[in-house]
Amino acid sequence: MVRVEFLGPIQKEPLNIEANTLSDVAKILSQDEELKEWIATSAVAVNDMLVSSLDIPLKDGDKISLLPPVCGG
Amino acid sequence: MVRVEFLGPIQKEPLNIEANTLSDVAKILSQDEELKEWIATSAVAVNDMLVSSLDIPLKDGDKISLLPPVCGG
Amino acid sequence: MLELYKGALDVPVILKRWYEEEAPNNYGAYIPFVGTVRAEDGIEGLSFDIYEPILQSWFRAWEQKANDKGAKVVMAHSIGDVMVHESSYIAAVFSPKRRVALELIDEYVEDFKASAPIWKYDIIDNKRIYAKERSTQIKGSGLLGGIQ
Amino acid sequence: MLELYKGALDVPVILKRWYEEEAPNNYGAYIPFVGTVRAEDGIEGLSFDIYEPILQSWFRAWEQKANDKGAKVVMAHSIGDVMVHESSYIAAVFSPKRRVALELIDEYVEDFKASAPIWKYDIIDNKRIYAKERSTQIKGSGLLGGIQ
Repeated sequence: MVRVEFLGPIQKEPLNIEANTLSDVAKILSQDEELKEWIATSAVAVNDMLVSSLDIPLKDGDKISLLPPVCGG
Repeated sequence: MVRVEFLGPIQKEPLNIEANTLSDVAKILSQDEELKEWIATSAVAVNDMLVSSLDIPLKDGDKISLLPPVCGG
Repeated sequence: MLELYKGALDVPVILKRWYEEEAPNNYGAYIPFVGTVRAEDGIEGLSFDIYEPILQSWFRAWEQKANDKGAKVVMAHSIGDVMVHESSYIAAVFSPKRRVALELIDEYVEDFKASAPIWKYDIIDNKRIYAKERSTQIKGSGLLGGIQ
Repeated sequence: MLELYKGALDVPVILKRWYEEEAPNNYGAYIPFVGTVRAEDGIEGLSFDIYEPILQSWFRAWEQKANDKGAKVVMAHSIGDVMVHESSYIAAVFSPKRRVALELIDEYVEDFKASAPIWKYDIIDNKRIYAKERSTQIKGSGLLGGIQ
């Protein structure tokens, strides 16, 4: 079981899902029509580290965060 | 009669000299051995405007300033 | 030093404290960048969400980068609402050398804009509207959509 | 606004006053550059001579240049002695836009260093020694020596 959190303007409660890799997470999230645009434009962090590959192995309790486009300052 | 002022570290009192152009000023100042290095490294202003040509005509009462290398801040 | 404040920043107080803290440390150049909310497009103000864990690691990487050049970076940012003509952001560089300071403040502010996990909302009629058009995708975005 | 002070600058007070003066003017970015005297080569401090008429015209040209970009420049500088870890120089830019501000502060500070009619002396054993090696010839120097 991993936990998926949606940051900033993505108004969605965290999800707890079964996933062994980020590819699994991608498949599950892509079934949610509302998330389509956010998935296409968001960066992804695993346990608060930004990642750039779908092959990251996940373990029980990992936290996945979606970071939509930013604008600080 | 024009007045020549020496700015910053050039420790020299102002001079009043007869000169019709900056070339005349250059000739007169170059006779002063002490000024040789300052002349080679200083910028020149006529009536507080920096100039880049020796052909500037001078009139009675003009002020010529020598500005040695600068370092503000 | 990364400082987060609820609401607008007290800019003079922060600039003074940072200046005085670093005064004995022999830095020749201190360059703060102060960001202030502009009155435009009829907004009443801006509002900010911050994801602190990733902001902290972004900031630690910049501390290291500055340190490698003998310099130091600091930052203050608002959380929540900041009204027009109030300030929400100060990023500052201290460096022994002028060129290092001028180059670092530029890179530091630009990377902040491109990468720091902060989301901005316009406040209009007391409602928060995500500033989508002014926002930038973090490098690597779209990973889960297979579009990158 | 070009401000000249006898001795060291009161940096927090100046930064605060400038910030508050421009707060209503809808500038999004405020970047001051603060120059502080470093303890090095055994100096007790630095001392400055300024030739004000040409500094004023240099500054007016920069006011015009900033104005053409919708921005504003200000400056404060010390005359006379400034001890180590005290500050002698603040140059600041206000601009609606971040990129304009970051580019302008760099050019403005560099042109100041290359062109402003200010002479620097090291203070060692209470004596003023012209900082010749760190000084820069103003563009067009050597005119009277025919070497340019």
